[in-house]
Amino acid sequence: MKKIEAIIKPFKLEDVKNALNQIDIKGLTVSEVRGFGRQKGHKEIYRGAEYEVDFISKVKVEIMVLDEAVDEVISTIQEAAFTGEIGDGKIFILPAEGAIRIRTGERDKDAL
Amino acid sequence: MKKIEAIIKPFKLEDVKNALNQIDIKGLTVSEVRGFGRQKGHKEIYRGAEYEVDFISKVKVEIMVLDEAVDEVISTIQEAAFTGEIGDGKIFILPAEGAIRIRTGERDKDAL
Amino acid sequence: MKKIEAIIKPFKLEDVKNALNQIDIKGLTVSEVRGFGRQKGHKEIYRGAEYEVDFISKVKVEIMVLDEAVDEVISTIQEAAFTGEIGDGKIFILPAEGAIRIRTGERDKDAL
Amino acid sequence: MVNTGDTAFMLISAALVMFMIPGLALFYAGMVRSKNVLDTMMQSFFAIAIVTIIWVLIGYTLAFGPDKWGLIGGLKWFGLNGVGAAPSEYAETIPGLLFMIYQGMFAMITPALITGAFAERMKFSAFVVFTALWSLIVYSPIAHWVWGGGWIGKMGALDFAGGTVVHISSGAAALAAALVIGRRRGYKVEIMHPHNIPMTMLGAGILWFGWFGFNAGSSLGSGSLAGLAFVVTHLSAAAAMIGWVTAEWWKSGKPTALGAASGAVAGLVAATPAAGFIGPISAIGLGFVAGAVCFFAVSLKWRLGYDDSLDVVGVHLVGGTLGALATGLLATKAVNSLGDNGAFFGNPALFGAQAISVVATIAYAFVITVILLKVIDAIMGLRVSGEDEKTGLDLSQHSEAGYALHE
Amino acid sequence: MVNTGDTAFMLISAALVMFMIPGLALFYAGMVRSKNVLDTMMQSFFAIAIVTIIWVLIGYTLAFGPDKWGLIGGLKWFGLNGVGAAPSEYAETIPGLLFMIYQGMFAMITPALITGAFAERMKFSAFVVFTALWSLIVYSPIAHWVWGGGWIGKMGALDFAGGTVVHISSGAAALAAALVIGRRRGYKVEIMHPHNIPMTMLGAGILWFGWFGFNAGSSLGSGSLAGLAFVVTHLSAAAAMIGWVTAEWWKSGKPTALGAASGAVAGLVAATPAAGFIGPISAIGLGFVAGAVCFFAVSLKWRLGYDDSLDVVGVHLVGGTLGALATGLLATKAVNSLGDNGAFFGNPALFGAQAISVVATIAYAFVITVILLKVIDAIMGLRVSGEDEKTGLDLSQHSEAGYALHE
Amino acid sequence: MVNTGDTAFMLISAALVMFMIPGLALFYAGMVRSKNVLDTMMQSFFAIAIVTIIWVLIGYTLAFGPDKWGLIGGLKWFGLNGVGAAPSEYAETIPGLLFMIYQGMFAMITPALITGAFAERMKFSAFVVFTALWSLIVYSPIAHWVWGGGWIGKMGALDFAGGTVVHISSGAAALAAALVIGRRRGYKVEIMHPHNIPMTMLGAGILWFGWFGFNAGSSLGSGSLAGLAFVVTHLSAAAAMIGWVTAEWWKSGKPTALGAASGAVAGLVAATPAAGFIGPISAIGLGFVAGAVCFFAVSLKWRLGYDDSLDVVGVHLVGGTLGALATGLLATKAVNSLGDNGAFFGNPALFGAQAISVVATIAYAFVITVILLKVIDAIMGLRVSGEDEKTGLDLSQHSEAGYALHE
Ligand SMILES: Nc1ncnc2c1ncn2[C@@H]1O[C@H](COP(=O)(O)OP(=O)(O)O)[C@@H](O)[C@H]1O
Ligand SMILES: Nc1ncnc2c1ncn2[C@@H]1O[C@H](COP(=O)(O)OP(=O)(O)O)[C@@H](O)[C@H]1O
Ligand SMILES: Nc1ncnc2c1ncn2[C@@H]1O[C@H](COP(=O)(O)OP(=O)(O)O)[C@@H](O)[C@H]1O
Repeated sequence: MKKIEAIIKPFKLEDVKNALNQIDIKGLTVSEVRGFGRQKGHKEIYRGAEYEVDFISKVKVEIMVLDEAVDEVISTIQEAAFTGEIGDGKIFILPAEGAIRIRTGERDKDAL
Repeated sequence: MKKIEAIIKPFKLEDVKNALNQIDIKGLTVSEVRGFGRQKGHKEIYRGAEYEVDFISKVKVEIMVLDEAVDEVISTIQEAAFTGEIGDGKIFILPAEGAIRIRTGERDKDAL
Repeated sequence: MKKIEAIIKPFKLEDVKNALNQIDIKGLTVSEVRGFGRQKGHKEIYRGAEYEVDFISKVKVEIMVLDEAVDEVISTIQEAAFTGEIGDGKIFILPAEGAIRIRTGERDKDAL
Repeated sequence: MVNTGDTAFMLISAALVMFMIPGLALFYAGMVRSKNVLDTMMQSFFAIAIVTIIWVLIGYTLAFGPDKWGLIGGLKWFGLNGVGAAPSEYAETIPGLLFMIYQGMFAMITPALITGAFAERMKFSAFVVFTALWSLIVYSPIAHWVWGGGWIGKMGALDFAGGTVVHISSGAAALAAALVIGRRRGYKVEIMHPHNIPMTMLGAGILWFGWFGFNAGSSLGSGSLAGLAFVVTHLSAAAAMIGWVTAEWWKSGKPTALGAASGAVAGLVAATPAAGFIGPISAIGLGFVAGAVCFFAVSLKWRLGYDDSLDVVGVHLVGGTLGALATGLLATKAVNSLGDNGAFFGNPALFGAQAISVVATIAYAFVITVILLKVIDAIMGLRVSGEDEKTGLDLSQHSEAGYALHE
Repeated sequence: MVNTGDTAFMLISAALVMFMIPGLALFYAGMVRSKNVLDTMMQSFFAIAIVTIIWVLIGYTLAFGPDKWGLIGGLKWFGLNGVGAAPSEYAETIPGLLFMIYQGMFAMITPALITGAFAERMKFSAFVVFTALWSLIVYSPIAHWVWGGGWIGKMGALDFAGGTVVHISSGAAALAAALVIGRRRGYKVEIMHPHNIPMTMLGAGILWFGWFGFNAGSSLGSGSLAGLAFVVTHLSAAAAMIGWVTAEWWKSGKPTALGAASGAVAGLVAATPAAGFIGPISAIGLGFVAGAVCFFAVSLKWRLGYDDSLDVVGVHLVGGTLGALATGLLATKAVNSLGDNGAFFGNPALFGAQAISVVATIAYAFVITVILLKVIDAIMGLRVSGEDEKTGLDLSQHSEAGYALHE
Repeated sequence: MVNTGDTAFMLISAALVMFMIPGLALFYAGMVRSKNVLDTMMQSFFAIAIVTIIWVLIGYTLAFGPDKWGLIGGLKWFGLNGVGAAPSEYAETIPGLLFMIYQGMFAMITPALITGAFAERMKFSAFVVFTALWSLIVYSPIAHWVWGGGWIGKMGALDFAGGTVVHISSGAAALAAALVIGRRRGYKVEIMHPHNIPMTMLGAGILWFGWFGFNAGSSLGSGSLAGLAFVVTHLSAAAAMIGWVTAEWWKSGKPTALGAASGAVAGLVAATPAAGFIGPISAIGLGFVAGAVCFFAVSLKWRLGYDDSLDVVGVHLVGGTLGALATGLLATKAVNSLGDNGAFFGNPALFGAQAISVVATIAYAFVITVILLKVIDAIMGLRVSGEDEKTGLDLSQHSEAGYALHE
């Protein structure tokens, strides 16, 4: 079992969710984050004082998947989140050891 | 050492925190997330236009624990977060390699 | 490859980011969290009713790094986030298996 | 004859009272959890809509039409028939229609005040039915008793701007509602933080501003009496802010912003019956006491166990009662020769009349509200399901979310 | 001669109309995504600034200066030359400067209304140029036609407070703007939730409050006519809230808070041309119909495919047209002897005049707006780049973020 | 004799000035970090409470009581003794109580303005003591000098609505406070973003609206002079918005929403001393210059190194000084025969009087504020601990959080 974490542009969330849905991913968890990376930040101005703000709004998508689904999930996200511009984001793969569905106590494969 | 991540219903957070407290878990970290899963979303209506919104407010609880505590933590969360309805959430178990307390530099077991 | 997660005090974020920058960390992801730990919470009062609130605003910083950079990253964060008071936070180390840059499809080392 | 100065002041006063209702919506909505913010606001907004229609069609004539047995107004002005440019007997220097709509604003805000008691759990449909009926069966009669030529006014009790008519009636109804509908899920277990206190403070600011139209406007014209009512209102609010904050600073160790806002509102409530009848220094005393007393009153709910979500009882019932009784003590013809003297100025009879008016209003409003809610509950259900309550009323009752994900 | 009561009322009315513009800013800003909240607000604020200067320098005299051919005012009052303490011919009991600034507030809010149509995608610089020119070329002439001695007024068409001048003109311009500038990226694909509905409701509350200055103030003095306009305005808004919410409850199964706020605004719009000419019961009917019709009108954009971001067409063009035509039916000298009778009161000619005024205003505002925008587009570009639109206009146009990270 | 029109206008004007204070609370609170939002708002709210009580008991008579040596008012009206329905000598057509409370609103907002300088770090208890004493020792005397029969008024200096009394006094006190209390932790290191700019813009909108009561109301009656002051106020604000935004567009490359809001306030400040004395075209010039100059003035703090958190110095001290001096240039009896001519109209002496009044006010307010703060610091401490400052003042001073977790 793996945990996939994707950091994407916020306006791509609907696309990514729909694409994952089509490959039968039934669950995922999303959160608002701010990213710092190659994509350059922006200037903010408050009463004449200028600030270079490095952080950019991003969305983090977390998905627990079985090992065999990892490649498909990754390529699906990659495609759906792609714009070709700097700051499209990253996909990280982490090992995971188990999952439990609270409602039923089902474990691992059955819990997803 | 493991990292436990639980996605639960927001109104269960107090219960889960208190239950974990009672089994002597001394630290945890919480964040607001939006989940997509079997629990069906809801309709939203803005000026007559209807939208099916798939995302539901959830809370993510993250806890670093020693291997020996994993089972107890899991069953405690499971019990405290349980309502029996779809959308009660998941518990994920991830391997972890270490922890450091910033203030003291203590490591691993001593850092939790 | 490792994933470093640091839970720090919010007002230390700028310092941590700048310090990481100086050791050539080119990307990281930040989110708002609430922590529960040894640092005691605070009292809140609403119309005479007093509540003990255990959760404290923290910031979570997530950084994917190559194995060889782990130690430097950790000590950098430790130094930059340090105030010496309870609640300075934690650094967690998790194993990671890969990273992909969405824009280019580059993998692992090249994706960071 | 219509006087342009009086009319100018009353036009703006009517607008100010109307503006209090969105102010109230904010005041209340800031104190609920974010999942109920829209339902809470919408109850106040929709109270405007419902009561406006009822008022112009029938409520006005029931309240201000020719007196029947001291209890209710006749149907002479049904559908505003005969209400127009000519001044009414109630206010001889402003157009009749203006008097009607000014009074209508009071009729609208009163049921909106009650909504704080059952916030976060009442079905919206039940709220609509309740508000319509309550306005007809509770508000109009009480307004008639006090201002429309009914028995309370005849008895000589004073209520300058609605201590009994508006605040005691809504406060007593709130107590009834909190008891009938029951506590929110998780009451006393979960922490139910106000989700946005700046919103509540803005609401308090708007209420304060609008209250000048409410109280000074109740002199029904521009002049010295309006000036007095304006000053009494402001002083009472300021002193009550200090009273509340001092009490809580002493009791809990901290002066709070929510306390400051709540105290100001308590002082405005207490000033309402008294505004045109007492002097400025009395107003400071009244306000300070009202602030401190209401602070202690709101904590009663924790001991007595009912869940009046946003403290309508502690602020409006208690503050209104205090103000009405204080009027019986502090009123003086020295400031308003058309008023009366209170007990402190040699006329204990006024205090008696005030006490009777308070008791009668509480009893009537409480009993009828209980009956009304029980009937509505039996027919259509008062309360949302447990699942809907947990989800929040914004999604479950309105399919809306107050706030969207940041983008 | 200056009358203190009339002047008092008009001073406050002018202030109230000005306050509507920040109200509008909130009303609109709550409905956009958080990344565009400041740009949306700033467009309304900056419309005040731009139009104020243009109005006092030249706009006022173009609108209210001595009539030339029924089409435009002469330059007599250029730079406010000769406009001072003495009353103008338009309002003989208030200072001339006050009449000028009161009318100026209408001139300011009108282009601010249009901004809802092109929200979330127009370049700020293009907005500035557009607003300045539109005010001169579209607003001033139409105001002259209707109120300044021009052909529409002479024809006998009635517009009490700006149904054609303000709402139809801005609504027609909004349609033009939505068509010329094109849809937002992601329109119909992404969900574009209002980011903060409580903000929109507060905006609606402020608008309602200010609208009393707008409509009752349009009687240009304090008295019975102002009272009537006040009542008609309020009743129409309340009834329209019910109309809209009822329609959506029936259609989508839920009564929404955004619907209540939108309905109220629709009712205020519809009341605008009619306020001083129709009776209270007519106002209820007009409001209810306006609420329901505007509810259905806003959904037209989905079918017709244009992206009028915040429904200026559905609310202001449709609501204003409805109100203007209804005035041709419901007006009656029984409530205002200086008005006229409509078709329902034996004078179908009025309906004809109203219809002509509506059509002329729509045609003129639409055509000139299209031309203006095309020219501006050719010279400096109307629309931000795709990247800037995705980033949001707050960062890309203003280098600001509406909300900071919680600390 | 009391005139209903004048009284109507002054009642509403008093209410409008009161409404400015919640507006100011929002204006300021939007600019602080979210952890300090409630403390910031509460300082403004509590200034109302404290100053109200002090004003009615003693402040009013110190300011407006019978003149003693040109420096202070006598105690004749201590505790409002003798202040009632009868007009005072200051305003012969409105009730004496109304003049008292109208002036009281000015006394309240002035110390509230100062709070922007020490926002995010002052102990609430120290703030309470400071505000009470400042009102007595600084505000009342200066008000007496200018308006109460004191030396500045006698010298012939003009201050229509409080350029010196309100804005220069609070601005000079703000500079003193920023210097004495020292910088916020992390000043110039951390980015201290405004946490909610829409809140600040709403605050600016309310301020603008209320300012009509402030400036036009300062004519103390309804009529042409009020009309002039209204127009001058509005034009100056609009022009200043353009001035500020143009300056920053040119300097930083972007027009900002916060700049628009700030510019408007700067223009309102600058108009305050001048409102009833200059013509409309002068107002546009004054406003434009004030907007641009204040834009550059706020950036001075970065160079000079003091931390005036919310730019009270740059906006109120600089804007007020500019307005007061400009009055010495631009005033003309052509618009107000009871005023005077300025240097541009042949009377350079007025400019001299204005300059003296500015310098005296700055010197007095600055010096006394420094002393006051040093004494308070010595006795009870001015500043919260470093830990409390990091945690935020809402939690540390009030045990409250402005915003709760989304639910
Ligand atoms: N090493 C990293 N660890 C964690 N998050 C990262 C890392 N590098 C980048 N990110 C996240 O990915 C986002 C996109 O990265 P960026 O370098 O801007 O563009 P790109 O993905 O096109 O190379 C960043 O905003 C940040 O949130
Ligand atoms: N594969 C997954 N990866 C990550 N999060 C998931 C996954 N599946 C479900 N979740 C999270 O768990 C929540 C509950 O899941 P859901 O399927 O709705 O109900 P249940 O837990 O009762 O099966 C979801 O809202 C989502 O946040
Ligand atoms: N076991 C844990 N798992 C996850 N997060 C933790 C854990 N323990 C502490 N934390 C996080 O670290 C923060 C700081 O911990 P705390 O015990 O208060 O202070 P310190 O780090 O100085 O020991 C907490 O607020 C919480 O967010």
